[in-house]
Amino acid sequence: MAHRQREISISEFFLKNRHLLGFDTPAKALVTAVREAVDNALDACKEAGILPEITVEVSDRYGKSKVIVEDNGPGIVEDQIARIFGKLLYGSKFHKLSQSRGQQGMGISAAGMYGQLTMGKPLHIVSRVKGDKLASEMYVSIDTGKNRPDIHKKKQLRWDRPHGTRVAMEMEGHHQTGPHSVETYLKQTAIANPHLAITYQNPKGEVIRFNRSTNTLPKRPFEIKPHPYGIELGRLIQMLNNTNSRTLLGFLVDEFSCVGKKTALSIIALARKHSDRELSERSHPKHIAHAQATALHKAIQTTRVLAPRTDCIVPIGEDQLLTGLRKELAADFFTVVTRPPAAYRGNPFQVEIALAYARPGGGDVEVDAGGHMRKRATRDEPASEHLIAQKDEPVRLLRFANRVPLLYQQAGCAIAKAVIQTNWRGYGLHQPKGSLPIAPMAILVHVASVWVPYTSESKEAIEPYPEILKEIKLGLQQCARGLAQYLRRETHLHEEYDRRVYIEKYLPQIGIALQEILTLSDEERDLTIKKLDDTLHRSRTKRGAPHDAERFEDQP
Amino acid sequence: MAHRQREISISEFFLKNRHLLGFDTPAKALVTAVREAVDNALDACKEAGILPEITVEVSDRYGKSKVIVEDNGPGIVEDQIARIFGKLLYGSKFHKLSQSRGQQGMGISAAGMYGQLTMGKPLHIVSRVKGDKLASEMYVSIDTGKNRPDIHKKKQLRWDRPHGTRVAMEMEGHHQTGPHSVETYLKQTAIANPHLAITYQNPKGEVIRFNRSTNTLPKRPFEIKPHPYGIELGRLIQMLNNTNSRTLLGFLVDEFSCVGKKTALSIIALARKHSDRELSERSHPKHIAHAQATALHKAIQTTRVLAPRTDCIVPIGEDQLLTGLRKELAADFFTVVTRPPAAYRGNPFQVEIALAYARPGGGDVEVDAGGHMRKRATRDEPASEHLIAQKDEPVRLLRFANRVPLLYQQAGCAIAKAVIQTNWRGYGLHQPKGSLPIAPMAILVHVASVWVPYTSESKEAIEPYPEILKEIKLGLQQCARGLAQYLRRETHLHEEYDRRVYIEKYLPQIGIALQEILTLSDEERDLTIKKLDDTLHRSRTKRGAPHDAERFEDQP
Amino acid sequence: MTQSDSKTSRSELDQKTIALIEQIAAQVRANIDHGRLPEISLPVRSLENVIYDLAKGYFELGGAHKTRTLTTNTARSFAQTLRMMALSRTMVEHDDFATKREVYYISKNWGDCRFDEQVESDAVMDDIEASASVEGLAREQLRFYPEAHGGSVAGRLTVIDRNSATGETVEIDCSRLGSGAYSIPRSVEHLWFRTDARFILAIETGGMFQRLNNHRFWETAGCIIIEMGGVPTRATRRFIRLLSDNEKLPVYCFVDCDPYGFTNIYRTLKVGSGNAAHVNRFLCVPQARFLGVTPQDIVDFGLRDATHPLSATDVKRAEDALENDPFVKAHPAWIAAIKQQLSMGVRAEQQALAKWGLNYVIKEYLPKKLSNPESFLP
Amino acid sequence: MTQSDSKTSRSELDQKTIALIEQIAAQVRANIDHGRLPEISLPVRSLENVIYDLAKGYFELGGAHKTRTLTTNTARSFAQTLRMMALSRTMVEHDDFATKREVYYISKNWGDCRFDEQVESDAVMDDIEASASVEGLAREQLRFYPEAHGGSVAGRLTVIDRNSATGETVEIDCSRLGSGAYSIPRSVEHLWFRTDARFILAIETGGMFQRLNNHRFWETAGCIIIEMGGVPTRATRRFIRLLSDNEKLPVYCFVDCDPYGFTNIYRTLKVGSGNAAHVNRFLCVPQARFLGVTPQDIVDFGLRDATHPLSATDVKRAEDALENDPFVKAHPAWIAAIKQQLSMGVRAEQQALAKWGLNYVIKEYLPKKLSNPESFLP
Repeated sequence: MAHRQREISISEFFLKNRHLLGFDTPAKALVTAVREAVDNALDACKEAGILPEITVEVSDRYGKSKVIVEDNGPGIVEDQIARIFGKLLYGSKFHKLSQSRGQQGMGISAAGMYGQLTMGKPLHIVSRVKGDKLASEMYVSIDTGKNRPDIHKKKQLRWDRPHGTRVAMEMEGHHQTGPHSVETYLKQTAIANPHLAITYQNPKGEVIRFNRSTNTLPKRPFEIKPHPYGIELGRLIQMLNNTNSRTLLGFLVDEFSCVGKKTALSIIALARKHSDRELSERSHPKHIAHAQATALHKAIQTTRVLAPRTDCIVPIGEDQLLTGLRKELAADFFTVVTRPPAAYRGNPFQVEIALAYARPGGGDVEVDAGGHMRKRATRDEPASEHLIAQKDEPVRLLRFANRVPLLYQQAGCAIAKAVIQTNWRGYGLHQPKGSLPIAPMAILVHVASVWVPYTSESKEAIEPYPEILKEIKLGLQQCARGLAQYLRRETHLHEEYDRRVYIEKYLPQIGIALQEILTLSDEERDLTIKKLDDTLHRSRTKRGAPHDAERFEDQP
Repeated sequence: MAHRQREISISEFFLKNRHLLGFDTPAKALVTAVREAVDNALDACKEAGILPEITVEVSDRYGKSKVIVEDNGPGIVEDQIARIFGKLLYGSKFHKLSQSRGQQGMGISAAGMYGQLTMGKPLHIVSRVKGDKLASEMYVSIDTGKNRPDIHKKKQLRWDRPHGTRVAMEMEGHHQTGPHSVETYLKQTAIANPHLAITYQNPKGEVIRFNRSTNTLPKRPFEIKPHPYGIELGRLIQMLNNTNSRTLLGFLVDEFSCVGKKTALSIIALARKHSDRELSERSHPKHIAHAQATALHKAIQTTRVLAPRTDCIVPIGEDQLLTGLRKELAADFFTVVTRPPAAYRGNPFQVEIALAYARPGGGDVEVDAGGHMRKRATRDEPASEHLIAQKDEPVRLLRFANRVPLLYQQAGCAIAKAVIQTNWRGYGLHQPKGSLPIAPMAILVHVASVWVPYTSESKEAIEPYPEILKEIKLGLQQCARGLAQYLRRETHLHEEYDRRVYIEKYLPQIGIALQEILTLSDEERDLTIKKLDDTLHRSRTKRGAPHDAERFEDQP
Repeated sequence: MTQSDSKTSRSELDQKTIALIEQIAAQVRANIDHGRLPEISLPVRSLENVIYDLAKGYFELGGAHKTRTLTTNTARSFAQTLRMMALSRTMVEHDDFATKREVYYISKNWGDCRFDEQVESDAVMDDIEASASVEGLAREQLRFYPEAHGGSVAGRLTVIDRNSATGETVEIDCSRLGSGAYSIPRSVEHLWFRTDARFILAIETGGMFQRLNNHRFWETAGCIIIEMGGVPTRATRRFIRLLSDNEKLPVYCFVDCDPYGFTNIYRTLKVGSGNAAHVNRFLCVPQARFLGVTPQDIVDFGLRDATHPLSATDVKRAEDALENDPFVKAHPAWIAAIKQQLSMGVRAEQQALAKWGLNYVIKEYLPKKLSNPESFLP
Repeated sequence: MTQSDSKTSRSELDQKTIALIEQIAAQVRANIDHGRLPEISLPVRSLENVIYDLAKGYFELGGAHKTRTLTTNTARSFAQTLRMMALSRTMVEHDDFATKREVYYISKNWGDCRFDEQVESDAVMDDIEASASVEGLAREQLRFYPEAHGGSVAGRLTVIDRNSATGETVEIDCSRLGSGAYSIPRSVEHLWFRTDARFILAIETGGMFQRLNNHRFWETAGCIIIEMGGVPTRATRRFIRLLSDNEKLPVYCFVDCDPYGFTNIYRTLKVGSGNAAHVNRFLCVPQARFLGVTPQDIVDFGLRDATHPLSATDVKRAEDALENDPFVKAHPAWIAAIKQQLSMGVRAEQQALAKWGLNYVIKEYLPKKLSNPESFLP
């Protein structure tokens, strides 16, 4: 049997397992392809500090779809084009710890591979680097047996854009509307990226424009070293073997973030206690034996180290998020929170939560200066049909990872789990056991991280690591407290309003009874009732007036 | 930015994404590791035609686990050992279409990589090839940066086994009991592999033995070519480019299964009609242009081709499955069906279904020759606690792919979906909307295929392709019909029993009434009632005697 | 027919009753002796077998019979039917009686065929009654008495009963009972009457009865007032029927103006109910007329602001009556009245008259209505 | 007290009633005029404020009052209370009356304070009654009559009523009503009696009453029989109380042998109920004694095989009585009887006696029991 053992190309592997990359069905494949191209465009603009302006064009003729995505990014130098679009696991983002959309060097090439598989057509790329006179045009496919690009045609041409990239793919696809549509994906992308402008032309030829709500680029995240907390023993040994540092002290300071000289020395001192063999700050990393490495690993976990650096992650920010939400969702109450950064397995991450609650039937109660109340008019049905739940539906989740909307596999996602595990009943919402709460509400959760742990390469859901769950839940609770306050206030106002209307109904009846029993004149009756009304009004405006029914007294 | 683009090693990729391979938590990692090793052992024995005898030993000390799996397989030649255990995507099974447990050349190396990451320890392998005087011993780890094996120690030694392989791994693990335990996994493996004998020593030192129930090896599956139905255009173009055939006719006959000369000629004739360019049986495959390939693709899909060859798949078989189930499950009713083979995307597969129903409280009704009935005594609570549901629980699913039990991710699996989509109410079971049916029952589903489409590399669930769903549902319906018949018969017997007991109560009362009205003597009364009893008994034994209440007649 | 006639015919009826029961039992025994499953044939009591006899003016059982053969499903009721017949026979023999509830309790000593709920024993009793009614035998012949006594009676009526011990005649003057009243017994077959009243006024509510009695309305109006208390009990219906038949008195009904009052209370009194068609021939009062409150009264007496909107049930009941009720369909005046009520969309209680004062009903409403009985609804 | 005394005192009581209502209304108006939220003080009717008075032998209201201040939650019932007081005042003035149901309907003209359910109007009426009872005023003074008339009466009794038109005396001889009976009116305050009976027999079921009446049991036993029909209505209770008080007759109760018979029917008649403690002083009959059926009767009369097992509700009711009922706890004989029943585990209906023949009750059971009234349970 031995002679038949053979190496397997990564492209072959994923070709056979293309559902792993999000190309399960024609409908999903179409959205995935758009998503990969838009992600790449946004990442490229971010790196180059350009305000992104993206055009997306989708056509669909009897299951043969064409996707064109064009950006105003920095462009790609010609000899990189083929490898970026024609080779899996090739990219700039995998080996560094820095927040970015793409990270595995897989997406756009996989989209190309899918097109190639279903339609037999290569990718068509045009790209112009800023300052170059001409643009490069190329047709690229993947040689899956060898996982390397096949260049079909290549030429230089004039292009009216000063810089940018345009990729066109043909594939078996199916355009659909609703919560899993290209349009919903783009709308959510616009919410999470207020600096982005998108022009979208759908298969019917309609053009939809998402404008930017800010001209400020998000801060650029810094690249970082791993944080020592949560690093596994095996990875530590590997790092010791691969480092260029020649002393243990240097290794600890250089290869980790948040480890200064003082911290490193404490770690080494502690490790020495656990270790049966010599260990000092000058030990050569490559000569550290397994038992010593174990001691070192233990020492790291029990030494106090600063929290992860936060400048490696750039959250959307509470103000921007609110602006984006208000722009796209019609709701009565918004609340947003950006949590402080945290870490899982040494990877910093940061969570942002927002709630948008649309009071059913609208109609908040307003109190005027004179103490009179009136109901506000009913709001029109919001246009954001797929983003906010109806009154009796489970809340809608808007999930984002590094500003990228996640549309599929909600059930398995850390975000859904955290929402389900949060006790919303405590905040006044209805929540069936083990389910999402029921409310006319959208919950937006954004997880930003230097390395988002997706549950699969198709990047549709976030693995529910305990640290991530915990942070999301804390953020949800924070927002939920605001919501509960809002709901209580609203309920209180409505009750107060109803009470006032209620009591006034009965005053004339009291008048009639008194008149009958005491044979009053109509004037006497009206005077008495007017007095009673005044008295009631006075007692009502006092806080803590008893709403309560009856007092009991013992009269011996 | 271009200079930072870099190639990513597959090992690095999966090291970072190890949850994709089933190593999310220590508990799951332990079961996954055992599974990968046992799968490898079983596949090796199968290929060599050896009756497998496997020993599994698990120890667990404060989260440091050790797993030892030893088989009586053919052994591995020394220079293959390192690559098999120390390189991802290396194996014998990926490039052929043939039913086997492992298929991606990933599992055991991934287990090793996980051990290495969490404990820093290499794998320890001993293997002896049949006929060799000595065994080879080796310590292997993976160089993840380059995805190649690192051999730490290597020597030849005496070993008391004539042939076989032993692998020992240390890892962060957590041993647990219940439905996701090593023991449950092994028990299910024994059900699906009646020719297998397992000895399992758990962390408490207890030894559990699963005996084989047959000495016959399963038939060896044949390797096949792809079936033309369901082949995608892109793959067809790729095959045209890669073939050694020099004519289109030869290509079609050689590269596909079930395509003879006659079928090939019909395909070509049809394709010629669709194509605007020349196309003949002698066209050279490598010179076929895109448009022609499209025509060819269309022609293939519309030509009548034989169903996939079935000898490439070896089902467990109805008899063997029944034997295995009866051995491990205490139930009152079993039914099993092996469906005929089918294909998805050109890959043949075959589905087997079994139901085991344990009548709650036991107690079937028996009818003796004289027509008298009695209730059978109640059965003891079955020992198979984790394999069969209690009365008010959802049924338990026993999911298998190529005889390998699937323990995790049930919700996303084609098997669970098919069971949920089947209308069990039509067969007399209770089924909440969108859920598994509620019954004291186990449903076993085995999907055998030359290529099982898992939803992830950790091989925990089967992708719900429509063709697979359909086959499972057809099998479930077939079994369910048997179950419904059984349940009806049982219900009928119980009712009949109750009816007999019931009617006999009222005879004395009829006697008393007649006596009072007609002033009968006690003897006359008793005689009349005895006669009535006889008459009733006679009419009861006639089939179709009216149970029905009252006849209505119109008397004008 | 004189009182002594009645005595004779009563003992003949008893013979007939016993013969009927014995004949059914003998048939059952003969079946058994011939090795056949025994059967009892009973009139079908369900609505399909109920006919509205326009000439007689009430609902009657049709000719359909059901055959209760002894099988699993019927064993219990089969045995119960026979045991209850045996009980009836015994009571006829000893001139005793049992109320429906007593029968239910007596069955508790019947071992496995004891009734678990009184509705069960009532149903079996109805079956036997239906059989008897086909032979012209009233329920009282079987000695099954209703649980409920009749309503209260007051007014210009003397009821002639007898002292059951001495046989001596007893006379009860219903105009000399003060604020109290005569309570109708459970069986009224043996009663005779003397009266100078001009009509009988059957009143829906106890409160209205008390009001009319306290104010001795019957004295000035020259009538007999009878409290129905909602849908009248069997004893009340039979009492009114006998009194009206024997003394040739018209019967005027004074009930609420709502579909329930029309189609349940009034219609039950007058033509009986489909559910108990087998006893209607003895119970219903075809000569009854509807005095009020009518929908037109709401207009004529200015009650509009003392009405309540029709409920969905009211509307459904009214529409159902228009569509399916043979009694209503036979009387255009009722069709018009119900349609009028539907178009007005309101109903009025008898109490609505209280809006003009608690005794407006005595001083204005009833005198005005009674001045023109031809206007009463049929 | 003679009849003319009664007439005088009745008009005094009316003055007192009107004064009470006016005083409450005036107080409310005074509150308002002083700019305070008006209040009405009412006796607390809940069980915490009910006391079992061992000496008097019945449940009475304690001294606790609740103050109904006008707030959101009370606005509706506050207005309703006042309007119902106004209604009562008007009726007293015009010597008219309204049943509870009539009051409910009258309220339909009260606009927003109309009652939606009769239970609501009954509760407000109870509040007002409780206030009046504290002043010694019975409910009839307020002119609220119960909806249900009283039970039927037969036997050696002449009821003396008056012709409400002429004021002339009317006598009703309850021994001359044949198989019928005298129906107790809703208000009995004005009745007088003449009798040579030796005791009153209060009977639980209508069926048993009819049996004893048809067989003229009262004639030979020298008694008055009264049908309670389950838990006796207010009119029945007041009638028995007045009759027993005025004629110094013992009252014997003949009810089922089960915890419901003991603690609901008999106990309500004798000591009243905690839920209506405010009217017990007028309604209950402390002189009543329990003739049977007793648990010991089951043994003495061989009824064992005509019994039924105690239901869980029965057992709970019995245990509850032993633990919480002050009446039971004050009487060792009752404690013993209930414990005996619990240990026997069975209950018996009055009808159980029918096992020895339908009329065993008349020929054997009652004569034997009545020969020894000292043995009756207290």
